[in-house]
Amino acid sequence: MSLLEVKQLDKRFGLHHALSQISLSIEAGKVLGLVGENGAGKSTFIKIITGVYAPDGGSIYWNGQLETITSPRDAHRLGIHVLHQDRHLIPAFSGYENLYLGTDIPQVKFGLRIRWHEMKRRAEALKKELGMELDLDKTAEEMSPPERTLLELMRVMMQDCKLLILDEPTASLTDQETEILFRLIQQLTAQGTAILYVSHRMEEIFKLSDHIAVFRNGKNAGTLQREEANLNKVISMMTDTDYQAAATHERQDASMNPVLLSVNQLSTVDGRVKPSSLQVHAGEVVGIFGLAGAGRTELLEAIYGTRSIQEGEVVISGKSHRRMSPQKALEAGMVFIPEDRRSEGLVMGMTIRENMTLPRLQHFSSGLYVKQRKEKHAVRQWMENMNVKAVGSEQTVSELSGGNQQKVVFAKALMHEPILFLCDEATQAVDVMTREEIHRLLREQANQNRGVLYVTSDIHEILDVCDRIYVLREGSIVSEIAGGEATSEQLLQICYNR
Amino acid sequence: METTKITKTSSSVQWSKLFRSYGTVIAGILIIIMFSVLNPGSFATLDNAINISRQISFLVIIGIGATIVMSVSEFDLSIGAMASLGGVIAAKIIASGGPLWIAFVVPVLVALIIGFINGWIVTQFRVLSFITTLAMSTVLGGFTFWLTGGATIFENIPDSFRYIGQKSLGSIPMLSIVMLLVTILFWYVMTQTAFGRRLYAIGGNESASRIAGLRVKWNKNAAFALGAALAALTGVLMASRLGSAHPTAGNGLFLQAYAAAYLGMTSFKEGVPNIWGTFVGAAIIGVLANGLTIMEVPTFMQDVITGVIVIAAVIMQRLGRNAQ
Amino acid sequence: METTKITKTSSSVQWSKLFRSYGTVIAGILIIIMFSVLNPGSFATLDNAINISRQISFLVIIGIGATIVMSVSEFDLSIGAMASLGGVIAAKIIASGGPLWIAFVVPVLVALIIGFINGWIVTQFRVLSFITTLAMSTVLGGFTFWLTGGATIFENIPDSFRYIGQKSLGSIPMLSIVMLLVTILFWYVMTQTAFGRRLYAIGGNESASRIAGLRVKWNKNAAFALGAALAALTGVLMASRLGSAHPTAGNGLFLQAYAAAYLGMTSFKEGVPNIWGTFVGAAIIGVLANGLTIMEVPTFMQDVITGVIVIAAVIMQRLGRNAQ
Amino acid sequence: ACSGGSSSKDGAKNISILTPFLSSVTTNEMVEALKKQAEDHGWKANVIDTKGDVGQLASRMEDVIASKTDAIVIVSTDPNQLKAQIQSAKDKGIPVLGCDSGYIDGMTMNATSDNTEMSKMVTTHLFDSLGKKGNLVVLTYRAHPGVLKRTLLLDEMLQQNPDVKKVTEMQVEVPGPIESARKEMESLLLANKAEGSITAVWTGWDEPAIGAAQAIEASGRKDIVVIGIDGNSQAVDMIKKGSPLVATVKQNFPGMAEIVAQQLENVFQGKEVEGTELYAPASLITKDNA
Ligand SMILES: Nc1ncnc2c1ncn2[C@@H]1O[C@H](COP(=O)(O)OP(=O)(O)OP(=O)(O)O)[C@@H](O)[C@H]1O
Ligand SMILES: Nc1ncnc2c1ncn2[C@@H]1O[C@H](COP(=O)(O)OP(=O)(O)OP(=O)(O)O)[C@@H](O)[C@H]1O
Ligand SMILES: O[C@@H]1[C@@H](O)[C@@H](O)CO[C@H]1O
Ligand SMILES: [Mg+2]
Ligand SMILES: [Mg+2]
Repeated sequence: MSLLEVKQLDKRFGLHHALSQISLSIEAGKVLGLVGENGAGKSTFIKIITGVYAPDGGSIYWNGQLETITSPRDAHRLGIHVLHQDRHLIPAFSGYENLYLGTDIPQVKFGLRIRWHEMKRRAEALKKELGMELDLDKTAEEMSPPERTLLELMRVMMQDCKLLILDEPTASLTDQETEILFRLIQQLTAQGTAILYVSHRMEEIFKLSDHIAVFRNGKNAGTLQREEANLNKVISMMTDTDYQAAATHERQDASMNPVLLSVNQLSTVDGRVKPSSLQVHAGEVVGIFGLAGAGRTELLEAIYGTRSIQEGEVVISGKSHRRMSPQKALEAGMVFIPEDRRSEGLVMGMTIRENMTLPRLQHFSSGLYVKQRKEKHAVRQWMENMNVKAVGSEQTVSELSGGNQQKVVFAKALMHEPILFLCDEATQAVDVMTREEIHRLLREQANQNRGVLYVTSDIHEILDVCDRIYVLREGSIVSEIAGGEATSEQLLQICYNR
Repeated sequence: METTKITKTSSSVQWSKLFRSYGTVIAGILIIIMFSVLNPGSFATLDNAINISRQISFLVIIGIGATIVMSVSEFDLSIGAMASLGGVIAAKIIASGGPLWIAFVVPVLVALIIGFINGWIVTQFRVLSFITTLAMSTVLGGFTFWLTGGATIFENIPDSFRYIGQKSLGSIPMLSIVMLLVTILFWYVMTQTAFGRRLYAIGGNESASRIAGLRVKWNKNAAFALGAALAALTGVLMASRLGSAHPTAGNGLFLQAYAAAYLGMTSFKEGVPNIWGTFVGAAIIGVLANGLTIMEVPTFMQDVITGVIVIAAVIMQRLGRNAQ
Repeated sequence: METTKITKTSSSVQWSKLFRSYGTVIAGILIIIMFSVLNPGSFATLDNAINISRQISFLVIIGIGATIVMSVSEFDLSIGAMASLGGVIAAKIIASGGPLWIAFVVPVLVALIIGFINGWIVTQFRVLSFITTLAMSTVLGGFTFWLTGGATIFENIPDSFRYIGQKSLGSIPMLSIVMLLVTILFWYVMTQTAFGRRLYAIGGNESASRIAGLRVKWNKNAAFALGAALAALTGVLMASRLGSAHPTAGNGLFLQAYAAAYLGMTSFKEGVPNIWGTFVGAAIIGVLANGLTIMEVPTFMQDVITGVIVIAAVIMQRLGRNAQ
Repeated sequence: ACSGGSSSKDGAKNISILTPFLSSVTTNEMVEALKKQAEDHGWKANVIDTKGDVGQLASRMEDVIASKTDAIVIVSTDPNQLKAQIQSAKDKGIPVLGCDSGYIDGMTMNATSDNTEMSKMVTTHLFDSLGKKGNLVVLTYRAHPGVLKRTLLLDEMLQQNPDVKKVTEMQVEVPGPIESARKEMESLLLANKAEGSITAVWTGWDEPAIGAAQAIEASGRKDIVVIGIDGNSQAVDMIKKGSPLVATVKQNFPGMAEIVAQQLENVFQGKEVEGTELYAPASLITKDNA
């Protein structure tokens, strides 16, 4: 008997079928990988079996019993816990308080008082057991995206879990943290916990899964045994076309080209970035690598002007700036794709069109009014280019799947026709095909004598994509290597200062 | 490539969508029908329609001011005090023999400056607008009091000043015309211009807007300035209508303005403050007051009924949504 | 989730941290010092301290009610009307010969129910609390008017009813004692119990709380009920103090309660509504009114000065923050 | 004990004038008169307004008691709402006088126009001019104690004159009484279009009377008269010009202020007051004497 079995699950949003006739089963002690294009319905499926959304049809069996799960509480009661694609934390609460949200918080009799010391003691013990490093005194809003993921993971580990669902847990994790996660998954399955693992990183899927389910357009396109699965086959099922992995690209030697961006001895007021220098030539894709917390995000923010600069300068196309601002950056042709798309990338309540054209509104405006037809036309073009799956340009971005939101962020940047791209985890949450598409697009941009500064936690991606890589450690640039020659061991050695 | 195609079907979905977008409008129409049936001779007349349109003009205009500030996700609680001050300044100018246009322009300019100061404090020091504008409201109240000594200004107000407030163009009151012009103008500004789009973007996500290169502070300050200017204009129009300016005349409008704006947020663009929504909100409030008075319902019952109907109207709209 | 930027420590940072956490408290202390220097004989006396502590008791208690509702990120704009109604119910009961404890318990129970209804409408239909409670406020006002016919109730109020409002324990007014008890109780509930933390969690991120398995609706309803109950208690205490109940007695408290709560949000836990913060906020408002009256500053100047000082206080706190 | 103590350095007496209704035209007039009286007597006057909030008024009264003012004058305030404070002022030897307020135990005295009397004056005038029959709209604000007394008198007279029918009674919004009364009247006129369906409007004070008269004038109806109470100058002006507003009662506000000042002088000199409830006579104003 399966631990969880769903039959003929249906979910509509308005007139749009997000899921139709999904049937699937999950076995105790096994890992089921779940893959599919952006917008295929993976997150929606998870939200239904965890009581966040109500299904429009179908049934759910738990240990063979018919169950209706109408709220996350119901799911918890059964032992279903989940790490959603987006973080769900209380910004102003400390790590400890977030950890105990919705779980049995230690209290004195009658719930008259919380036992704070006991609460901390237990949390610290768990942290040690899991081998995590995380300052739980920090509030959630002070934590970086990967730290928040770890925190939610810890929260899940506090529960008695029969089924653990992970929706793209590694989207912004570095190898280090990913290792912790994989170890935990092994421990859990050994204890008989079932795992539903959603990811766009195929190597993870192949490494972890016992079975692989493939969603296509809200339908279950089939389930494979690990042994019978391979990349081309899975992707062909996802897209319903024959798929061949793209060949790795040609690398550029652009050292002779003019310098587009030169960062000279830049440091930030908050000390997160120590005096650092780097260059991006026209035609180059330059990577910045470092461990979590090395300050990559902060460096990009300082260059773009959203983090106050202490000293140093940013030179774009020969023009020096000592104080940067997003306006100046955009004027100079530099765009920024932020790491946290929900809070910094998108206005969630606005439409795809309104989001995409926001930085370039004057371009679509006659002075007196915005030419909406022109806007729509341009936006549709880019939605097609980026393969954004949506009802249309007038759909609100909050209704899009995670990956499609990321595509909108990317399209917004491209639409500005920039000469310089600052990308912070730009391919997080996007599916394999789109990821390749983004890489291809960036390379194309580079080939047109533009420049890219590329931050990613995925060591393979950075080695794959970049012509040159700077390594950042504790806020300083400690090394520079050519992309073609570097290996992952080499990079990590520099990071760990071995 | 492929944008998912949707099939138009399922009439229940259509209905609920209608309710979701126009629930409050429908509620308003139902209220009108109700009064018309109960009171055909007095309520459902052209005269009364004109009457209502004039009565709601102040609320609509100040409500639009509130809406603009709400579009950047801020509050201006000083609009009531600003309206009072606006009326007093205008009356002072006109009573001391100043020209008509000065009496209209000066209060609005003063308001632009005060609104800008509100915005500046909020954006520069990142102080919550709630407390800033509440404090500003106290300051303005004191200032108005100082100007008037607490007394109503009604002496030496020439007829010319009362023109806009009391006269009609044909059978349409000037006030109704001004109200419509203001509504259409700001509907246009908020939905058709880049400026309006930017305000909404800032209201939706300030840091994403900053990263998109918008000048967040500047735009917010402008929203506060516009909101205050419309409040002052309301005050001037009230003074023109009454032929006198009372130092607390506008204060009572403040909560109603937000009631209209919040009612409006349930119309058209759900959850988003919007100009026509505010218009509908103000109209519902105005129609209720008018209809219940015409039916000679005692004041306390009017209060109870108004409260209950407003709650029913917003619930109705939500039911449309939840039916999805 | 908004990412705020951080920094390392240094001594200037220590100072700014002090300001950030206690900026408003420091402002309050400065205000007290200022009045004491200007007016040692009347302001800086034990008598006056006691006097102030009694005067702010209403504002503190109703402000705490507002704070509890704000902790779940909602608003209750009906607290003023609720206070008026509470006082009127109590006075009616006592004037018609009902026992003392009934006169205290019934208004609070009625308020719990009304607050719960507010919460239920907001959570069940997901209507904005702003419009719901504004409408409820209208309903309550009508109801109060109906109960009183608009008149103040002052006949047949026995001395026993005035005890809490007018007597002291030693030299400490009973009202001040009640205020302190309420403050400590709700500080404890909000910060030391799981219930309080759940309210803050819901206010901090509702959907995260739901996903974590909290009973969001139930907890929110409870917050509305508690807020209304404290408002009614305030009304009863006011009636006890004045020995009479006026049908609009509490209305004026409503905006002040939010002013106190918002001022309080700049103290202790920045940006978070919190009980001691509200206490400090109410104290600042109370001290300003008392000190300026004692100094015989004309009313309009009082308004201007109060507004300016409140703005200055919050800016000061923010400067502490921005110095980082 | 007589005057409690710390007069200001130059020896002048400090008197505190408290009211919640300074923005009301008449109250304002009275306070101005009081200030003038104080000046004439060589006292320092300090005016405190709490914008309609009686709870606040109690607090401010405590403040001036704490700062040992020499006397307190409460203007347009029901003293029943200040019982505790009046008592504590008495305990501290600070005299509390009322101006258009009311008298209760513990106070020194109150000077007022007799609200019931005034209402009787103008209501009788109205009823007589209507021939004791007609249809009456009532615009009032029962939450104001003085206005309440006037309205209660009207209730009584309506009972005695069954041919005067009350069409409806509306409460006017405060603040903003003129605009509110005007709106209500506009709607009521539309609801009662037939000639004679409304013959008169009785208002609790002049501000709603002004609003109602403006609405009637704008509608072009000639058959409706309005009466007010207060005799505020805008109203008197309208009566003079022949608007629908035909009568009001002029309260003698300077007179009240004068009485209060006189009695206070007596108190300061250690003499008895001439009475606890003293009236400044009010006079009916119509087109003939406006
Ligand atoms: N709240 C919503 N309202 C309307 N449509 C929605 C909503 N949530 C999801 N959808 C739609 O449902 C479909 C499935 O979305 P879902 O988030 O499940 O995709 P996903 O497989 O998780 O994609 P991704 O890999 O990008 O995270 C998408 O087309 C999306 O636009
Ligand atoms: N707002 C913040 N407040 C306090 N600390 C922060 C904040 N943001 C980030 N940090 C800290 O800074 C460190 C690095 O942040 P961040 O993750 O942005 O750096 P990064 O090099 O870009 O790494 P990654 O991209 O992997 O997240 C984290 O260890 C975290 O402790
Ligand atoms: O006494 C006056 C009344 O006559 C009326 O004007 C209302 O306000 C009071 O202060
Ligand atoms: Mg997803
Ligand atoms: Mg980062």
